Amino acid sequence: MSIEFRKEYFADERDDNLNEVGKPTQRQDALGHVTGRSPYFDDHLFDGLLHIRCVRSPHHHARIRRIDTSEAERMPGVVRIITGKDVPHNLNTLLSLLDFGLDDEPLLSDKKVAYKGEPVAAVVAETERAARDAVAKVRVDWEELPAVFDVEDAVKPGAPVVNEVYPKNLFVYHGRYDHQKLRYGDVEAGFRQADRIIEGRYQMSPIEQAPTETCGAIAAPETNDRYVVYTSTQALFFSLDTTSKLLKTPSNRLHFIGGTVGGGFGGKVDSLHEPMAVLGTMLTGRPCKYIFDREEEMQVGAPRGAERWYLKDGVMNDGRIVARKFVGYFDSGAYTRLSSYAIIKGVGHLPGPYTIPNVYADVYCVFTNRTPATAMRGFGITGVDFAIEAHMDKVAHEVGLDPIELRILNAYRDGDMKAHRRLAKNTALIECCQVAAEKAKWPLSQAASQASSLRDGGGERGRLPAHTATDQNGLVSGFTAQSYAKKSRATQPSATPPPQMARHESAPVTPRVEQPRPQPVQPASAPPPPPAATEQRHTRFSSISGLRRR
Amino acid sequence: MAIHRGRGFASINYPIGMNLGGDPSQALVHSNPGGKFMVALSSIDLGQGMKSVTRQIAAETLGVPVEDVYVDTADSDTGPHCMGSFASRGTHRVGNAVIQAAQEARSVMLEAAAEELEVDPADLVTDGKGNIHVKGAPSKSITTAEACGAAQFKQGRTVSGRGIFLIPLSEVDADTGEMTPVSCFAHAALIVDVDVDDETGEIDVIQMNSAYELGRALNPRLVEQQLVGGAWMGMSHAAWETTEPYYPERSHGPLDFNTYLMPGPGDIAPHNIAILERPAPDGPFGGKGPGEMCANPVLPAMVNAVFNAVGVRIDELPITPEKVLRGIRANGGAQPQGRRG
Amino acid sequence: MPVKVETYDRVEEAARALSASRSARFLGGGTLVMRAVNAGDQSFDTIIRLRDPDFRTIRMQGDGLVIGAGVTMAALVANRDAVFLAPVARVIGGPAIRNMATVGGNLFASGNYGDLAVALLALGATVQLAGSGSRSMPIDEFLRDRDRHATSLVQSVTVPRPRDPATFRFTKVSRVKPKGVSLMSIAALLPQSGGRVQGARVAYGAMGPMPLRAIAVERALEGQALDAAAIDRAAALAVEGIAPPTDALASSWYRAEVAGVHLKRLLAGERR
Amino acid sequence: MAKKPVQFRLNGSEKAVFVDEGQNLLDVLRRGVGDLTPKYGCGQGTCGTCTVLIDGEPHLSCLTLAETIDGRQVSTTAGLARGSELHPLQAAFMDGFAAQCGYCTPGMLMAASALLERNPDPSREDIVEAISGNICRCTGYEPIINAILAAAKAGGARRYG
Repeated sequence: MSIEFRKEYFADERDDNLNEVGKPTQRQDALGHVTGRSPYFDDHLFDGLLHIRCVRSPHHHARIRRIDTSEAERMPGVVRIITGKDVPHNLNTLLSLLDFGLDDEPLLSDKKVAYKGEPVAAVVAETERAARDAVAKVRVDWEELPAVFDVEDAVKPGAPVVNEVYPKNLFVYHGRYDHQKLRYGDVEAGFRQADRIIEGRYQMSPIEQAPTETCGAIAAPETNDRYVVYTSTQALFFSLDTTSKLLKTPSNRLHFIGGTVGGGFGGKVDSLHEPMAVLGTMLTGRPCKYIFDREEEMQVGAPRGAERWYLKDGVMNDGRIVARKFVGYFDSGAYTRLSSYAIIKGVGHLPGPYTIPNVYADVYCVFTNRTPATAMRGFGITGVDFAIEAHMDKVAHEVGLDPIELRILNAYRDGDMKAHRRLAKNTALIECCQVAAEKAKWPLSQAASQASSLRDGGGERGRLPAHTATDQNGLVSGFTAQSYAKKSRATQPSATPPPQMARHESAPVTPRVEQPRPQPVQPASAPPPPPAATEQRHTRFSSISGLRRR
Repeated sequence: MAIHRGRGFASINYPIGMNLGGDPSQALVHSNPGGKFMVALSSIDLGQGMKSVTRQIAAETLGVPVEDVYVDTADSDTGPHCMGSFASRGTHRVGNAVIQAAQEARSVMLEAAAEELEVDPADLVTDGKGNIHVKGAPSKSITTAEACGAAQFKQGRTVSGRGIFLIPLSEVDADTGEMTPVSCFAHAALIVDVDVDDETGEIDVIQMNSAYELGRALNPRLVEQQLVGGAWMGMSHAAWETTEPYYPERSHGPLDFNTYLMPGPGDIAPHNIAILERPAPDGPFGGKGPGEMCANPVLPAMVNAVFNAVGVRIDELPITPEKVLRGIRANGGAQPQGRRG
Repeated sequence: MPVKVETYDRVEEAARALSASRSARFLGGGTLVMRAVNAGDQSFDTIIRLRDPDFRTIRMQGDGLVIGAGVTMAALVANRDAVFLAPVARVIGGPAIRNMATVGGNLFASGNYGDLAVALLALGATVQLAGSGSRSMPIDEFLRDRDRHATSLVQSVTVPRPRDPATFRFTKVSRVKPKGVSLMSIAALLPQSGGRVQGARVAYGAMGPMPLRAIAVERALEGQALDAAAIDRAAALAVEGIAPPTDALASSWYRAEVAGVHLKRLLAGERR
Repeated sequence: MAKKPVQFRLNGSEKAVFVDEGQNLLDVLRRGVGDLTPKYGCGQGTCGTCTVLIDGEPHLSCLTLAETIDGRQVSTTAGLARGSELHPLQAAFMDGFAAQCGYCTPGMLMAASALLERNPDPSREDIVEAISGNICRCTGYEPIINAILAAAKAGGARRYG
């Protein structure tokens, strides 16, 4: 293991003469960690703590005919059994806090379950063991339903409806389409122009975040009719606001404490534990803990969802990629959670760090009868980067080019136009390729060794395509969307032009914002108008796309 | 039996932060009368070093020693709003909010010092060691503790500051996907060497060489932590992990760490890392965020290395011995592609 | 149902208590029973505990080694007389597991666990059951009816020590280094007489619901010199009559494909 | 439910508690006597975050029936430092940046301290073996291995200097 800082790169863009930044200062939490004193959520002790365990579906897809809790209620140590009717607002979607997507998931389902492990009741008991014993005594009368597991099966006509809010098993984007589109140039024209077409199919399986600390929360009555919550959340206010919404409780009655978490990797955003723990406390008046055991963390806790990508490249014999088409399927599992947004992030990332004049993507957020997917390290990007880079290797092999040379040849450079219609800046892919090759003693041609992210970009490469082929495939009806972004006063980008590269900084860089929409030299088609700086709209969070089911 | 060595390459970039909802984060900074500063956040430290990197950013901006700063997170009663710790947003978004808050607090501290020294605050500088002095005249000086004490007991000033980072809302165009995805990108290129056993399909990772560009390395040791651990996770994603080993068939899902496979301490390989720092124009001191992207290049580099070793394209992750063996069988044997480098 | 714990000082008492209740489990090192308790296993409500020190001893008896069922993997590794079993015990779990997991418990392990039982099967061990029906039986028989013995208390295992330690070989195939659970394990006892294998016993772990013998392989080796040709013939029969399971670690297909490879390497004395 | 009295030494001091039948040692340490240094990671014996020493040897406290520790010595991370003087392993974990989220750290320290007590000059392989039952999800293990090597060099076996 070795690590070196190659300060000679981009040296004129940095002032390395800082007091504290750049120094190998000890972590603030290191002493707490090595003495075992860092306070994770479960390191807060409460007298009279109650334990919550959930009754979970043994079926992938089933209707609930009846839940019989009578025997469980009589079990020793059982204080309360909670079902869906006890949840004040039993329907939510995580990103509703950003007004993105429709509420589609109950905290405790009382009509049907759409994945194995979905909770339908919760036992609150004096000990964890008592809770587990009572869970075993809750009788649920199930009517099993056909289930669908493959993303491409799920979007076929007649497939079982996983999520009634989205009857085609597809999330709806912008109230208009059953997928997110990317259209840049004319990919079909690009394919006709190419010397060869290279295709591939890539599949990622679901991955568990697997933090060593499982997800959980402890709620307790606080003074003055408030609730204190110790939580392992990765997003304190997501969890607080989700709890506030599900329990119809003003947010200032909730006091959330966290911040010291035993690993997250994206698996602690979903905010399932906090509302349940607070609800338990509301119903019993006592401190309640709700924590996943490892088995639940592995199979019920939301993973990084599976992704399937189809890639098609039009390539010239010299290795230049002139067109790239993606069709992607994100397996969201039974509910939306964050997959809808992973696709937005992923689409903004296409076609990877390369300048390709014609790019096309259709990406679908698909509901299947499996554990809902959520965020994980590399969210929305890891899967498609696997596809892109495995595909680049295939392209290099087929055109007979060195794989690193192929990357450098196609790499994006400062000033290039990207497929999401913003100019590239601050790029460094080429230099990374060169340095990695050098370290591994992988020889590169002189041209590749001398290439630079700072040179040969922009100009023609910085122009929007003369023509972009668009279509209305996948148009949906029955949904509407408002565009808050356009109407919003928002925080207006500063009137000053975007800052140039920060050279020789001597003072800290103040927060600045990217000026959207650089003016193309020759706009091929009229771009949408820039955001108007009028109308105010008051939402607690700002949003890019409100969605309403008609 | 034969063991085949293969070498695979991948390069990636990574968007920092999320492009939904403006991605706001806030920070509050204040000092006590002794010149010790508290940074109040509601951001989460899940091991990535949020408390530590924001502490250094605050110290640098305030111009005080890092020991004089403590980061308190996360308490919803005292810490101002933050979206959360995900999407590589922490260092960038929260760091920027901390800079803004610390700048405001610093300016009050300098005003207090100026009043005590009877000079113009614009002429004052900090030495980062706990002193404030007149530019070019180090003897005309006051400690930060004295300045903060005077502010609170004599002058009636709060040495405090508020900060927020927010990106203007950006529409995503439904028809073209036009958007302002994020504000900056980190980069990486990685070469991995693997050995493939052509009778069992088993893979050993032999070595990794990599270059990561992640804006300014705000703390080189924290960066190292992320990159070393992230490459391990990348290996793990490539060839070990999944909750559904027969996806999309929903069976045989692992329930514990014995059957949810991850590389053990005996599976890790030497990793030689080079770090490049091209400061992000809008990043805190040019920092980006290495936490997520560091795992990404390993996945494709591993499948590309397997192809180089035995001529088998693994297009479905994870790369199990079974998939490799099936590929070798389908090709009628291992087809090494020739050494690189 | 809350769990109750009954503690006994003598094997016979514990055996009696265990056989008297269908809902009792005997606590060895805790790696199986306490895991089940923690998971809220509803199939038992009583834990039987034994404090008899004799239960944890290892002693020589003629050519055999009598290993108390309460002996841990760590104790086995440390015992000079059990040196032939050390390579097996050492690859079971990390140090903490080895300080807890017992020989008796390993006989009841299933799935990707139970490597020691695989070795004991190849070595032709016998299992001693305590209590009124106190008796000894070949491990083959014990494993075949293992579920029926759930209410019996295993007191000890007697293992014939291989005369030449080189005739006993063991390998464990795992996906995680240095310690993972078994994708498969293979143990082979290959006594030779006049340069020919006489009385081969070959056993697999994680290739069925419990450790099992590779009868076809044993037959193919019997009376053969352990040369490349004989090894190839035996390896070709590696999964004859065996239907390996599919689990989180590997499919049935994969196990069947590589069993011969690992067997060949074990017999030929090559290990990667 | 019947409670049983259990008496044991925890990091050198006498403890007496009543435990539930079937209760595991991890729960008793954390909730019974308030030693929060061992962590819950799985309850299955597969992660090592609850590792403690019983009579000097590493055990998984989640799989240890609490009443079986009656009369025995239990050591946890809470007992590693002598006052404010860190154990060499703790110092090495800090210097080596061997902790990120810190949740596996107490278990790792226990596994490592058991190793150094027995083998003051371990090889890399010895260390890999000693921590093979402990899962770390953050570090990639390398910094932990290096920290244990460094602690050994610094005399990590000499517990109290």
